[in-house]
Amino acid sequence: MSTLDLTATTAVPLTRRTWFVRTIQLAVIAFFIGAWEVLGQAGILDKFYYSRPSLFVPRIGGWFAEGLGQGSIYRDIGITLLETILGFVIGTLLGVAIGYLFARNELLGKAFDPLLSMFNAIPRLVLAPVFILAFGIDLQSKVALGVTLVFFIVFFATFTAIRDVDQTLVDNVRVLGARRRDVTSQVLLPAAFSAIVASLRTSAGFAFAGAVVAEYIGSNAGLGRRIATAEAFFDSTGVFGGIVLIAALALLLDAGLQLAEGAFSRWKPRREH
Amino acid sequence: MSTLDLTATTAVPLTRRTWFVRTIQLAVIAFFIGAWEVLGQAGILDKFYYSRPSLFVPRIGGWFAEGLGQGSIYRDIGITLLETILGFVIGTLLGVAIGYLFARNELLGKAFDPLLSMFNAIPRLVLAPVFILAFGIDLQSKVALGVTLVFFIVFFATFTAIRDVDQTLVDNVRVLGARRRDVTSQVLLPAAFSAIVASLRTSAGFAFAGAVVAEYIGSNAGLGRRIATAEAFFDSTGVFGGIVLIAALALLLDAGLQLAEGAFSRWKPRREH
Amino acid sequence: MAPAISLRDVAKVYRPPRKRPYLAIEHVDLDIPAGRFVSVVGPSGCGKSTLLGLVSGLLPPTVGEVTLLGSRVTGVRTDVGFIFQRDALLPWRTVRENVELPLRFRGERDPARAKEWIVRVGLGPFIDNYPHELSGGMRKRAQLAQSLVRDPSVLLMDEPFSALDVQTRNLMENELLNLWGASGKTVLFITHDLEEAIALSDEIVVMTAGPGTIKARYPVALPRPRNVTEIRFAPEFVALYERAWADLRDEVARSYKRSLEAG
Amino acid sequence: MAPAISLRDVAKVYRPPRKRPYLAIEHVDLDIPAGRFVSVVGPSGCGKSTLLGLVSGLLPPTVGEVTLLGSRVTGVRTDVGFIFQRDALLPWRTVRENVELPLRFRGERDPARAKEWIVRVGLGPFIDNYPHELSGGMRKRAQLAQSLVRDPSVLLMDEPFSALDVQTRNLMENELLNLWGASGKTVLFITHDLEEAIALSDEIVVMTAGPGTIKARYPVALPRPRNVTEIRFAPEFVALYERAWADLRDEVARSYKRSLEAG
Amino acid sequence: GGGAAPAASQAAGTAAASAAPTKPPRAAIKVAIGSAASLNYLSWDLAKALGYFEDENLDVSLSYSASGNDAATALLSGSVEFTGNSMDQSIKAQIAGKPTKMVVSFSKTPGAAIVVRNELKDTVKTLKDLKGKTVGATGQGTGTHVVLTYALNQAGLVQDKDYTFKPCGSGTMAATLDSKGADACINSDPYITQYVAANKGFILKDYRTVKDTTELIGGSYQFTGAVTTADFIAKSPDVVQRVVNALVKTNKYIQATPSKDIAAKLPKSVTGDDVDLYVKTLDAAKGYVSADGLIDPAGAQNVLKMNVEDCKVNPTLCGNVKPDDKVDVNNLFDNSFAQKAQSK
Ligand SMILES: Nc1ncnc2c1ncn2[C@@H]1O[C@H](COP(=O)(O)OP(=O)(O)OP(=O)(O)O)[C@@H](O)[C@H]1O
Ligand SMILES: Nc1ncnc2c1ncn2[C@@H]1O[C@H](COP(=O)(O)OP(=O)(O)OP(=O)(O)O)[C@@H](O)[C@H]1O
Ligand SMILES: [Mg+2]
Ligand SMILES: [Mg+2]
Repeated sequence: MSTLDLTATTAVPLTRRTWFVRTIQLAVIAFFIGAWEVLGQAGILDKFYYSRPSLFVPRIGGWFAEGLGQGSIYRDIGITLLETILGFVIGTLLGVAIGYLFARNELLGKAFDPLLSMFNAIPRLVLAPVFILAFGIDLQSKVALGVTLVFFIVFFATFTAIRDVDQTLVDNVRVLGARRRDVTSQVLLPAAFSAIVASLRTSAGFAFAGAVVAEYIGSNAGLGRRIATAEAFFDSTGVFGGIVLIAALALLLDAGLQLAEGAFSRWKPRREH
Repeated sequence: MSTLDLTATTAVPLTRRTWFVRTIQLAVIAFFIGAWEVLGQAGILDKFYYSRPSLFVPRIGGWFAEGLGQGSIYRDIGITLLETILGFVIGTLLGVAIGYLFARNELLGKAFDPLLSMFNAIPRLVLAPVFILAFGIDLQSKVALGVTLVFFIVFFATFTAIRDVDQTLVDNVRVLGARRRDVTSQVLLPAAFSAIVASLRTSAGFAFAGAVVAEYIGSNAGLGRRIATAEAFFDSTGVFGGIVLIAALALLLDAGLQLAEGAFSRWKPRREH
Repeated sequence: MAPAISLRDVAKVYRPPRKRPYLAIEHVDLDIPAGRFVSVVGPSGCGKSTLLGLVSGLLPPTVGEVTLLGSRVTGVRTDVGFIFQRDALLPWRTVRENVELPLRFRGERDPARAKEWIVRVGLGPFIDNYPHELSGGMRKRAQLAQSLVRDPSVLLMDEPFSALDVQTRNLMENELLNLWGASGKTVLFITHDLEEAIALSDEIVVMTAGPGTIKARYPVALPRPRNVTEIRFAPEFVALYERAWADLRDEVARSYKRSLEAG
Repeated sequence: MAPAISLRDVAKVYRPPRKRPYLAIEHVDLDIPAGRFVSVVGPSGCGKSTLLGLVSGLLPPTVGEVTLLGSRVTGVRTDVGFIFQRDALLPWRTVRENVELPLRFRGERDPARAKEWIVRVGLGPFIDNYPHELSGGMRKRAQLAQSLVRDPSVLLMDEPFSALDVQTRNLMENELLNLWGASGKTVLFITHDLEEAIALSDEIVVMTAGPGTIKARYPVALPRPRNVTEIRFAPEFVALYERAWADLRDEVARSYKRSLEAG
Repeated sequence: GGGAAPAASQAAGTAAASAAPTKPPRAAIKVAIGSAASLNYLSWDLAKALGYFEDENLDVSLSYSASGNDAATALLSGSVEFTGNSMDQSIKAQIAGKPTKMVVSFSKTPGAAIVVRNELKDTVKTLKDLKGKTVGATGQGTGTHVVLTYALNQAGLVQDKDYTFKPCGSGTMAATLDSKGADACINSDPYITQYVAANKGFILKDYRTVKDTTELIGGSYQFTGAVTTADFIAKSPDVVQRVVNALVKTNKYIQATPSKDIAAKLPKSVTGDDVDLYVKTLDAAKGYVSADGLIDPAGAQNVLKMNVEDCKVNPTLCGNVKPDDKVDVNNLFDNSFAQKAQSK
């Protein structure tokens, strides 16, 4: 008869080991960057438009080397991050709150549904003057733009997820004495959590994009401004330098979200096959 | 003892009757438009920026009265709709397909996850030159922009929803002889349907916004162009006329999506409370 | 004394969209005095779960009136313990957290009591497991602990023990009887096991096939305290068993015939 | 002839994240000849469902080897009928569509056969209901029809009748016996009802409390065809019942004691 | 309507007491510049970099808009007190009943040039050769579009009949030309200089230069400058004067200083990372930057004429500007501040 060592770890398949996954992820990114470089060197990607990693990486390095001071990269990053995070947080809170409200109050949800769908289709860029008018040219208007992007993504996801929660779970806790806020915090939000996080992962990206576009429209600092200036000089190296920085920041935010999701998803069954 | 008439319909509560819901929805929209008009008349909303329904409604009427011909409203609507729907359909198909693929193949999903998150954060507007270079200035580049917006919203929603499908359902149909494509069509997609439709409702709006913004950047037809021209002349009535048309079109698309969702959601339990 | 549970000419119609309305139960009149242990048996699909739904306030009656502990039932009642037929544990909470939940809702923190109940249902070693890491019978037992930890004065139990093996079931039945005997709780108990019904109850209610009505009520005159393992050999037990069995047989035959006709 | 189902020194370890690995079953050796009806009984949580998961290929064994119909089990097997302990009907399909599903997977269209099975399990009038519009017992019966409609030669059944009232259960048991008797199917049947196990089976396997192993195997020497309602008064039946009962009692006591110690 | 909010805060008297008695009170000014990195608005950045605003005890914060339109909106809504913008925005604002005035001139030509793809070097030699081609401006109805239409009209070409119009954007111009989405585009600097420097196209007409501009409209073209609202002038003439002082001084500095030295004074966020290219751009700009900041009334008249003329030829360009709209050219600018600044 075989003996069984319960402490053996061989049963965790390679594809679930953290180090293996990280390596693969890095390899994918490295491959992408490498392909970019090679195609750039070979002239297939016109340097005038696409730049090359070997050009924009030193440029980014240069930005950081410049140090602090007026117009420094640290300040640009700080401003863009602030706008992004404010837009993201406010948009998320609003989206979850109103999505929740409308899912719980059927009539309210139905009544406002068409209006929200209409608002969602309005191109935010076109409303730039109205944003400037209502929120001024500074931080607020940029945050507001981000909020309008994040809100709708989170709203629709939350609304649907909460509406579809298994009624038996709700019934059970209600009989067990849950107040309305208990039902929300113990059942509805946890059940909708996955869907909400999925929408947050999309909307985090849109929050960045929104902040950068708003800076593009009117600002004097931030990564969007830096990119706009570079673009004005057809300086694709500067443009991609900025884009890569944004992508890196977004990756950080996304990693944070995934960590939060992971911490909360421990209860989920894992497939063995 | 009471007698019970099973055919009586009084048990369908008022708040679920179609006519009642439609009335309420119209009332909300009417209230919104009315408030706009009143605030405009009262001078609280400056006509110069916000126009007024009583101004832009006749303007829209005028556009339609102009009839066909070069630069007619019909052509503008047609072009914008075409761009939107192409962007929406292609983005949705890609989003669902890749979301599905990555959810089913855990390693693939993990490997490309960071790359996708990074791409999602890139402001599409900044990439306008690259889009034009790769897809030309015409239809394709506008569709491509829409695709990049729609794709990510649908992708993350599909990915999460498919990953979270109840494994017992999958196990059961597999034992019952389901091939891979049966599992997909009979279990995974139906189970993820709600979440996917929620993401479609968001992304339909973004598809419109994307098409309009792309026209804004460079085009000589479409509603975005019409709005940009009006904006260039501080003609807020023209701007809001265009926006209202877009919102109306979006409402149509959204109604279609909701119909599809409704037709497929008949199986769902309805709360009695 | 007013009955703890009372149904007056109650009917329930389900109205599934795009199908004909379905009359699940009708003309149900039932009074259950406080402190009584009543079991409901009936053919599958006759409306037993519907009945519990009405008493707990989770389902509104289409006709008639339901009264619980002296007040009319108009919304969800939190003064009952309800064991659902379906899995109702929160999947994102461990056994411990699930059982502590009702205490937290009342603002109490009493980990010792929760733990005591978990041990009592035999889940001590699995206290930190999530529901999907439990077997079917273990999930049911966790639900039992969750409902009982609050010590409600009325218990509504929908086949609480059907997923348990004979022995574990006996253990749980005895636990329930102890709990009930000591406290004077009112219990409305749904089961498919006639022996279980007789062994536990003061009275057995037999329902007809759908639309469910009350076909017969049999008081159980067996002395208490009872030992559920031994009681099934008492002659009253056998007599009762046979009557209920015959009742049920007629109903099931009727219901099955209807299915064959529909086919 | 090679056995239809064969397990060789099988063990299964669950590895929940952030908890100690849990040994659910170990040292399970079992051969079931083709055409045999074998019931498995054991304390709640002893690993019965795990066992079926291993045989169907839904769970990979940690140690040992499982063989089904002559070939080693390495992935999900579609040549078995599996009735899950949990609800497994597709909620977005009606009863009819759910039962037709396995036929469609094989490229067959045979609405008459699906319908016949639906009527046979007594769901004729509910053929167009969605699962959530059925009672618990009705859902189980729909699952039964879904698994049997394909006429698989091996049946793995995880408490298929525990949600049914006595009479309906008897009807279904007789259906199952007819089906089995006529076809020579191999059946691996999990139940909590010792009487049911004895009445139906050729052999009863008793499992120990977790980690589950095989404690005893009892051949059932009762003549066939059997009528499940009457057989329970045969003396062999009673003798067998008492042996299995005693086995189980020891196991449950052991398992319960463990829970108390953990508490 | 929402008048301009007087954000120019007057500092407390205590600050004035500790400073030199002649020093005016500190004022904060917000400026929206109508284009990112356009040389047309160099004076704002340079004045700030040189500390000329500080000399006037002004706290100036600059922000850059995606278009002149957005900047104009910011001004009219009171979000900012000043813009760097083109005169056609003032015309549109006046028609809309929101009077604004240019107080310093930055450029006296349209500051734009028509570039053509290199592949067409042999076929396109004059404006007439653009017949049948696709020609673009930064956008339909924008200032550059007006200039383009006017120039092509003079060459006998009418939009939609003789050539196809297609927006080229500013940042997207290179891609539009390279992808053959357009054959020629009119655009301003730094785009033009960069594009030509990359050897992708050549300049057909250079309306950055006085020479080509005179050929076009018979004189100067009062294109860009510092613009503020009539309200603000009425409310804070003193602050306006100080702003104008700093800008006029800067204009003079530009004329007197080699491009290389100017570039060295400017922050990277203005010059971009490639300073050499910026110097080249600046060299091209020297020709059209106003030397004294004074607005040329004839040039303003020319702007008006071009917009009105164009409406007759191509009404789709006009939007709210109808051919019979009355625009008083004298209400478009106010030279008094710049004149006063000359003596400083
Ligand atoms: N939402 C619903 N829509 C339509 N019919 C329903 C709905 N819920 C239940 N029914 C029907 O009502 C009847 C009674 O259901 P109920 O669940 O009360 O039965 P039950 O006695 O608990 O059966 P079981 O013993 O099988 O659990 C069933 O015939 C079922 O089909
Ligand atoms: N995913 C899992 N992770 C950890 N432990 C698990 C998991 N699944 C099952 N177990 C454990 O394995 C043991 C056997 O479970 P199984 O479902 O096979 O029991 P069972 O004999 O079918 O019980 P029941 O009669 O109650 O259905 C249980 O103790 C359970 O806690
Ligand atoms: Mg039931
Ligand atoms: Mg089990």
